[in-house]
Amino acid sequence: MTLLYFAWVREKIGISEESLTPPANVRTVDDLMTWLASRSAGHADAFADRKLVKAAVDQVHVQARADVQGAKEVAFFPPVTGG
Amino acid sequence: MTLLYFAWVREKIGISEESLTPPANVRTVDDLMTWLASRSAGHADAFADRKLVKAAVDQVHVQARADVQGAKEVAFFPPVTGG
Amino acid sequence: MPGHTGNVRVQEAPFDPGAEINGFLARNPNSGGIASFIGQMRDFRGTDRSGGEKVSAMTLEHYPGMAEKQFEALIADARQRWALDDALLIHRHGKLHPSEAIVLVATASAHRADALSACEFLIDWLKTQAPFWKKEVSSGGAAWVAAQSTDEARAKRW
Amino acid sequence: MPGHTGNVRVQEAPFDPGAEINGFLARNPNSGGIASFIGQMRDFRGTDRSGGEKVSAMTLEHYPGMAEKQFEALIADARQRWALDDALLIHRHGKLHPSEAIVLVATASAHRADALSACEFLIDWLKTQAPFWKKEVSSGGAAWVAAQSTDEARAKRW
Repeated sequence: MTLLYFAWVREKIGISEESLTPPANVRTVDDLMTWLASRSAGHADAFADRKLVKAAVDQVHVQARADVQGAKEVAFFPPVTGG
Repeated sequence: MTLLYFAWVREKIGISEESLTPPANVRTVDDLMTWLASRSAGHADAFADRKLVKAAVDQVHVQARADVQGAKEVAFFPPVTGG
Repeated sequence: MPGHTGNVRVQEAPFDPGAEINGFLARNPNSGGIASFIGQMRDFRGTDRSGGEKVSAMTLEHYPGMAEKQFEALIADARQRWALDDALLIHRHGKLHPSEAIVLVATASAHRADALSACEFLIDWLKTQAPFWKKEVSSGGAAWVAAQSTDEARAKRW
Repeated sequence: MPGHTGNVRVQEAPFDPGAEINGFLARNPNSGGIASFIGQMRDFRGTDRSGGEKVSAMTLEHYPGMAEKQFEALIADARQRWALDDALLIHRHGKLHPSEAIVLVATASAHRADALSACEFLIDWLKTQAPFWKKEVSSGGAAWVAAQSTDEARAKRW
């Protein structure tokens, strides 16, 4: 699974992209955030307040309860501010 | 008083502008239409269906009951179709 | 103060919509949002839509003096209702050819909602208040365009 | 069929809003109404509004691939809701300077109401759905711009 991080999520984690294989018990976006938060101080910082972090699975916006099993690309980022 | 006519009102009357002094009993736009309609076949034709004719007194849109006494310029025209 | 000169133009000559919008952007460098509406004469020559005659040209009659005055009044009204930095209204008169711009409305604001609403308000009211009359020339002759009741209804929403 | 090529561009290079609008007009000669919205980076250098630091530059981070996909989805949604002849979305990324255009939305329709509503819908939804993040650089340092709850509320209206 490719993990992508943008804006301050990227800055806190310290990298923009990583390739990981989450354990089988990681089923949802929320599970994935819990698991990622355990991987480094930067990850923990980025996911400290999950209400501030949005997610996209295979380039489609999703809620925290969305399934990530079988996903190729999961992205985490703050609320968007384009336009 | 300067009378101005636009679009098919102008075409029916046959002139775009005339200078007239209405009698004292012409108080409103509606009175003015009645008086003008008596002046020629073209005028009568233009004001045959008054619901179709709009008016402006001194370049401000007005209703048929509006006062024309003291007006310098009164214009008659169909509903506008610009833009 | 920006926005109080050159806000209204009624002209016979064609104008370049993109150049006008760029000029409007340049004179409003502090406005985050610029909304615009362009009305153009549809080109019916090549693609005859839904029956009817092909319109080859159009004449726009107008009431000189009142047209400009009405535009100024509409802009003043829009400024009362929304936080506008600037507004621009350009309207052609005389003979028009297919694909030429007839009207341009542009509004500038720090807030996009204000720019968008004011732009819509101006074109809606212009359609029912600005003293212009379209006559279409087709192979079947020339005919005055009838006013649309939907225009009246849209303007009344504001 | 018009409108199905070149509807979405996400680019680092500056673009010329007026030239883009003229190109959009040229490719839609049968559309009577063209609505557009331009978001530009406000020039805070000369006129420091309402306190805060002067913003000298901005960086727009984006999610390549998803950005284009999201724009295509928004246009497809707009086409379902309104009678659109065409739509165009251009969005910058990377480093921006004051008074440069960030985003352009343009819509074309035979009916001005459809063009205006679709334009507003697209910019409203783009603000809450398009994966872009603004970082402002001022004399006080660099800071990510916070999302506005009013944007979320505006988008939900549709």
